Parts: sequence; structure tokens; C-alpha cells
Amino acid sequence: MIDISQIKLSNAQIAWRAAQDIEDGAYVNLGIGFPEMVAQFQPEGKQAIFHTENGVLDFGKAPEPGNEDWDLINAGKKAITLKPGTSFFHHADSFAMVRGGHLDVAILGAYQIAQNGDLANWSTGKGGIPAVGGAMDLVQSARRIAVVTDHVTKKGDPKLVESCTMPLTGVGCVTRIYTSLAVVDVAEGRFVLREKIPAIPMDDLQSLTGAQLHTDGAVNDLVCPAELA
Amino acid sequence: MIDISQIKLSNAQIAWRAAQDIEDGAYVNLGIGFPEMVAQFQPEGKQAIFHTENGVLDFGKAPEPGNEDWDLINAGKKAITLKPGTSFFHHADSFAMVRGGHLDVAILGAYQIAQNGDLANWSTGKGGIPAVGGAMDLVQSARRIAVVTDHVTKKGDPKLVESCTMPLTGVGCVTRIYTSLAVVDVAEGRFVLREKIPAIPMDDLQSLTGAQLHTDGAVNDLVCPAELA
Amino acid sequence: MDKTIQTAAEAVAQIPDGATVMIGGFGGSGAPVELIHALIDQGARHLTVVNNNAGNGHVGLAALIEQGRVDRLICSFPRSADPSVFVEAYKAGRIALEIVPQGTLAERIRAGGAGIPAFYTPTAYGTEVAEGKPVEIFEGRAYVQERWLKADVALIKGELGDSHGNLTYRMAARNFNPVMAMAATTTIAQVSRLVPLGGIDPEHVITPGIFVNRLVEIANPAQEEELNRAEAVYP
Amino acid sequence: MDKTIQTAAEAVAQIPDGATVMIGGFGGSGAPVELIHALIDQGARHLTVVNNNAGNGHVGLAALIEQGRVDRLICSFPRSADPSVFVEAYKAGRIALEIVPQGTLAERIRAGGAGIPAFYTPTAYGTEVAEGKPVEIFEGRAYVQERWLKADVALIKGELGDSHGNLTYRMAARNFNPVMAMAATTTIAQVSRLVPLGGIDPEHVITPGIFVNRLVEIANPAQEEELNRAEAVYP
Repeated sequence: MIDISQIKLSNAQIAWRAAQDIEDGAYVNLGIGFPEMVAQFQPEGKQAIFHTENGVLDFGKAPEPGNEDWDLINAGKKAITLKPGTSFFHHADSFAMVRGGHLDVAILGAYQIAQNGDLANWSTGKGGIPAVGGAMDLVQSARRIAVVTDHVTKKGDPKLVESCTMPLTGVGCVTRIYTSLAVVDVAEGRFVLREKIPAIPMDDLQSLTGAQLHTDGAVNDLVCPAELA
Repeated sequence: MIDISQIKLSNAQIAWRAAQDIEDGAYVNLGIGFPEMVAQFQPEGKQAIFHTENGVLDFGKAPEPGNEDWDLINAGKKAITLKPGTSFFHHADSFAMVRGGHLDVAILGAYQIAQNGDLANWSTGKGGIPAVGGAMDLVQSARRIAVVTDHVTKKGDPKLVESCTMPLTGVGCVTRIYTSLAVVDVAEGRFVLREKIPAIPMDDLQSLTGAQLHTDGAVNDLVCPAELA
Repeated sequence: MDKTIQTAAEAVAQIPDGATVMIGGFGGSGAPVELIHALIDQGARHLTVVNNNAGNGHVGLAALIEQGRVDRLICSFPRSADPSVFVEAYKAGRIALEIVPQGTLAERIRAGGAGIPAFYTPTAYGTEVAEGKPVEIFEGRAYVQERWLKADVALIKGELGDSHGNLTYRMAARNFNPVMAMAATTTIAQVSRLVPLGGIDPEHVITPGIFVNRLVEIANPAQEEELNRAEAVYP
Repeated sequence: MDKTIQTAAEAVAQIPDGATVMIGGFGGSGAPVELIHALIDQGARHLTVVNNNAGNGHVGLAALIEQGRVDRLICSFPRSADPSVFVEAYKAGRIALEIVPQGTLAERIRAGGAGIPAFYTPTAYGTEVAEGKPVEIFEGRAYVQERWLKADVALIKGELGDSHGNLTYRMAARNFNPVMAMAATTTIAQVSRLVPLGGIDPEHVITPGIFVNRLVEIANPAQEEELNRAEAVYP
């Protein structure tokens, strides 16, 4: 088995790859933490409009340190900025946007994704304090639900699995997974491999995946900017 | 039987009497037509705040003819005016105020009121085109539902009845009835007479009422300003 | 991204026969008269229209009905100063009518926009309007289950609009417009004035652009009430 | 009619032991810190608190929990930069926790304010959060029935307020405040600035006064984030 630590994509590269699929004019919600990084890589000429569930649409980047206004934050409680087009609204209206299917894409992290699209990303199920936030709302309602994640856990266990063993965030919701090794779609209850990094042999990728990887047409090379590695 | 056409209260007098019961600071919705007249008689020193279901709270009187702005109207499509404190909101928020129990009083007209508080005021049930507007929302939700009405129909039939024969607007909703002859409460499934005009004998009032009029303590004289007659 | 369209005709060009069309307004206030007239010119037929009322006189929604283009109307109050167009169509059996209490209509539309397929309301319990609908008891009180209402298209009227579709409204002309904007697959807004992006204070946006697909500037829009006082007829 | 109160202490004086208290804010933004601190001083115990989070550091909601005054917390996300107060109370069994998905929490509160005793949502279907809740199928998709959420008291933070209780908010500090204002028997608002009646444009009112019972001006209100960066502790 190849040592993936040397070849796998960085988080920035995964985020970059996810950003390439965001359509011009798309309304997008990015989960707290790693998924927020996607906003940095929106391609030139394609404008995405970002929604944060605490009631801001079409906001700008983080302010310079020292210029934070703590009444102007995103769902991760990080400071953001205004830009022309920004609007504010209350929480019920914000989740009307979510639940009503008005978001084109939501991008989240994951503990596990099952081949039927089930997602587990809110609780490891091992005790501790549960905290769900807006994830359960987002995953059932945005038009596309994408996941950005390492292909395997820190221990090396597959995150793409036949069925989730951890508590679910949503059922049958994930449509595409951007991992540190591959781009995988969920289609009709199966994982369909769309892209993989050239350095990993197919057999190794399969052995790092907890369910059958199907193909449907070509598997393209997953190539991301090297400077993001 | 006494000829009530000579002694009954005018609509202005009925509206005046209803206005005397509106508490200082009350939020009030007045039905289209006759009930709108109640706003003219709010007693000095007691401030009522009027709600109109098309999305305006705390509005002012009708403008002078010629000064109408047809984007500033009430539920009866009559022109109203701004005053300090006015606010605008959309229809779902407006009926959140109604349904959520935030109105203190709604005052409506009636075809029939039953002794259990059932109200019929939206359809005669005789064909024609049904039109319910906001009445069904208002009668189920405001804290007090008052009716202003002639005591009998134009044909002389009772409007206060044992049970409504016309299509219902709401069940068990009316709390007080201001008629051209009396003030009647609905309490525990019975009509309780609170006030009557001095000129009508008790027996005649009962014979003009389609269900038993009970008493519970004194029946006071119903006296309204003569200049409103 | 620029959602602005040059003319009302282009804005409504894609509306197909058989579409369900929500039309904002309460009586004439907030009614998108120019968009309705553009829809009349455009020719789509067999429409289902959702509006609080049923038109007045011979312009706007009344004119759309008069042209025989509305098969079915969902409304709360099909009365007005001059409802003759609707009354005639209804009595002749040319138009079907679903009466919905006004607050239930507003909430069903909001539910459509907010992804709530059904909710319970005390409104209309025990009346013929609730016949056949599920009833459930919560904390000793009976409530009627109502379903969401969605549309293919919403035609709405705003005051200011920017290229991302952020909108404000003018006074009581707000009414059903913001909730209808949420509940349609395609929301088309006419605005009295297009402003540059950033021209609306973020605190004052009533309809965020996410709910608006296309918008067209109609400066000095017609006010239905004034058209009717002038006895206007469209087309 | 004048709903203004002179001090935060007077504004919260009537809150009884055992009350259910909604507290606005998302993290520190929009949190009515001075009202919460007044509630700490006031002494009410055995509270049920509804808030998106579970407090941060040793001020605001965290301080209320630290004083042992909250028996039960209904929230979506009991995490923060420093959640130690809540974590300790929870692990010691001193506070009960009901986790509600954030959108469901907002909608349950709105439903409480809007007179909707129950509604259906796709959120949480098939997860442990929905266990035991009624499920219904609409148009082939499964939805969970959720119930309204109401409170005895809401403590909220606005920006401008007038004597009738009309309110505006400041940027993302709006969050849960307007819906909580609707859902409580008594809504108490702190505002950064009281303005004369008419001082808020009718188009810009976010919470109409009908939803507000009392309001108190707290000029230059504390920002929870800044208090925590300064490692403040209350009392």
C-alpha cells in the first residue's frame, strides 16, 4: 500500500477543487471550519454569493485583524465584512432560505459518508456534548450537498462507508464528496468515482474506501495547484 | 311589542359603546365597514393602536379627500395615514400578529352569533360568491372578539341565536356583543345580558333574541351620547 | 451576476401555459400592473393565479381574467369596488375558485417558501372552509392541517431593487409580495427604481436577492386604484 | 402609552423562579448582556433558557449558568471558544440539555409567536434528534412534526427603540431576537438608543411594537466577545 501522507491533497487543495464546481451566481453556504476555506478559491469570473445561517447574505471577506466588528460575524463566529449587496435578516428567515431550497450548494465536513448519501458529521456518538448547529437543516435542503474531507480518518479508517456507524446528520443527502484523494459522486445508492489523484493506484484507493467505488465513464485526473500543497 | 325602530341605537352609538371598553394601550383590529367606525370614538386618555391585516400597525385617520396615497390603505381598501409609531410588515408577519394572539381585541360585524360564541359573518350560505378575507383568522386568535351589530336582521329575525344556521366563521369565539339594544356577553355557553337600553322592556328584548338571555348581577342601562343618534 | 431585464415583456416571456402564478398585491396596492399586462400580451393560458383578491375593474388581474386566461383562482376575498369581470366568469363557470382565509393564504405561501410542507392553524376550524382537512388536537385545542402553496412564477412589485435582486417595498404595498417572492420557482419583480448594488442599506432590505430571479425597472408604475377611477381598460 | 423602563433591574424585576426565558443572540452578537446580568442580580432560579448557544467565558448566559440558575437549556450548539461553565454544569448533571437543530429552533420559536402549534420539517428526519417525533409523508418525502416553542419572557437586544416598542437591530446581531420577541408572553428589550416616537422610519422597523412589552436604553452595551477577550467575570 502506498503511503498516502506524501501524495494526498492539502485541505487548501481540496477546498480549491470544491470551489471549481460552484456555478456563477450560485448561493452557497459553507460549514464552520475547513469548508469556509472554499470561499478563498472561487474562480475568476464566477461569482458565488455566500449565505451564513446567522442572518447575512452576500458578505465579504474577513476584516484586517483589529478591524473586527463582533456584530458582523459568520456562523463560525468569525468576523466578516459588508460589501455592496449585503443583506441582513433574522434566523427564521435565514432558515427559510435553507429549508425552502433556495441555496444552490452547501459544503460541509464529515465523519462518515455512506454510499446511499447518508452523512454523519455532528456527533462521534462517544459521549461528550452533542452540538448540531445548522447542519441538519442544511443537509436536507440545499440543492447540492458537497462534502470536503480527508479520504480516511486520522487512524486510517475509511470515511466513505457502506453505512454510517456514527449518529446521522441527514439521510441520503450528500451528492458529491471532495476528498484528499478523489472526487466521488453519490448516485443511486452507489459511490461513483469521478476523479482521483494520479499518484494513487486504483486498488489502493479502493482499499482506503469502505464501500465499492463504481465508475461511470472516465475517471479523470484530480490535479490541484501545487502551490496550495 | 314596542317599535324598536324609534328607540334602537344608531351604528355610531353602537360603535361608541364598543370603543368605551377598549383598554389603554390595546392593540385592536377593526373589521371592514361598520366596525371601522369604532376608531372614531376611542375615549380621551385611552390610546388604542390599530392593526390592519394588510400590514400596517399604529396608523392614523383617513386623509383629506384628494390626499389619498393608494399604497397606504387599510383592509377595507380605504386610504389611511402615517403617524409617529407606524410600522409596515408583510402579510405573513401581519397574520403572525393575529394568529399568535398578539391582538387584544378584534371587533367584527355579524350575521348570526350563537349562545356558545359561534359566529357567522362571512357567507349567507345562499349562493353568491364566497369571500372570507381575514375574518376566520381574527376570530380564532384575538384575545377578545367583540361584535357590533343590529340586534335583529332587516326582516326582524334575531341575530343572537341558539345555534347558527349560516356558515360559520369561527366556533366559540365571540366574547361580547354590542347590539342596537343591548350589551351581551357570551359566558359558558350562555348569553349574559350586561346592559340594555332603558326604553326596551325586558320581555320585548328577550322576544327579539333567539336564545335565552341570562343575567348575572345587575343589568345596567345602556346609554350612549344622544348627538350620535 | 445581473438579474435585471430590460422590459416587462422579456421578463415574463418564459411563462408557459398552465403555470401557477402568484401575483402580489392587496387590492391595487402592491399589484404589479405592468407585469400582469405584459403577461396578457404574452399570451399564456390556463393559468392558476394566487392573489388575495380577484381583480377590480378592467385592468391588472381583472383584465387577465377578462381575457379568459385564468382557469383557477386561489384567493381570500374575491370582492372589490367593481368585481364584475370575475363575477361574470365565475357565474358562467369559466373560472374555478378556491377560497382560503387570508392569514392561512399568507402562511401557506410562506410555508411554500420556507420548506414547510404542512402546518396547523386554529383558523377555520369547525367551518366549511376546513371540511376534509386533517384536524389534530394540541394542548386541548383543535387545529386544522394546512398545506404549503408554491408557484411556478411570482409576479411582484417592489420599490427599490438592485442587480442582485435585493428589494424594498412602498408602505402597505408590501403585503403579499415578500412571501410570494419566496414561494415561486421563478420570481419576477418590477421595481420603481433600479439602484446600484449597495444602493440599499443592508438593514433595509426586505426581500434578499436570493428570492428574486429577474427584475425590471418600471418607473412611475400604474396604480390600479387610479386606473380604475379613470375607467381604464386593458388591453 | 410608554413602554420604556429606566433601568435593567426594573425591566427584569418580575421574572419568577421557574420561568422559561428566551435569550436572543448568536454567540455574543445580539446577546442582551446587561439584561442577563440584571437577571443574575435579580435572583430568579430554576430557569429554562432558550438560546442558540450555551454561553462563553464567565459573562452573560455563561455567568447565569455558573450561578446555578439554569435548570434546563434548549439550544442548537453548546460550544464556544470557552464553554467550560456549561460543560462543567452538564457533566455534573446540574443542567439538562435539549439539542434542537438551529433552523428547527428558529422555526419552533417563530411558530410559537405566530400561533402555529406544530409544523413539518425535513430537518433531522432519520436522525436520533427526531426519535419519538411523529413523521408524515408529503408528496413522497418524509417530514418530522415539530412543536411550537413559547416562553414566559424574552430578553432581547435591539439597536434603536421607541416608546411603543418598535425596534431595529444592528447587523448580524439581529439573529434570533425578532422571533423571540414574538414568542414570549413578556418581551423585554434593551436598546442602544431610545428615539422619539416616529424616530424610526416605518419601512425600517424590524420588530413592530406589538411584540415588545418593555424596553430599556443601555447606551454603549457590552459586547460579549470583547468582555471575554478581556477575561471578564460576572458578577
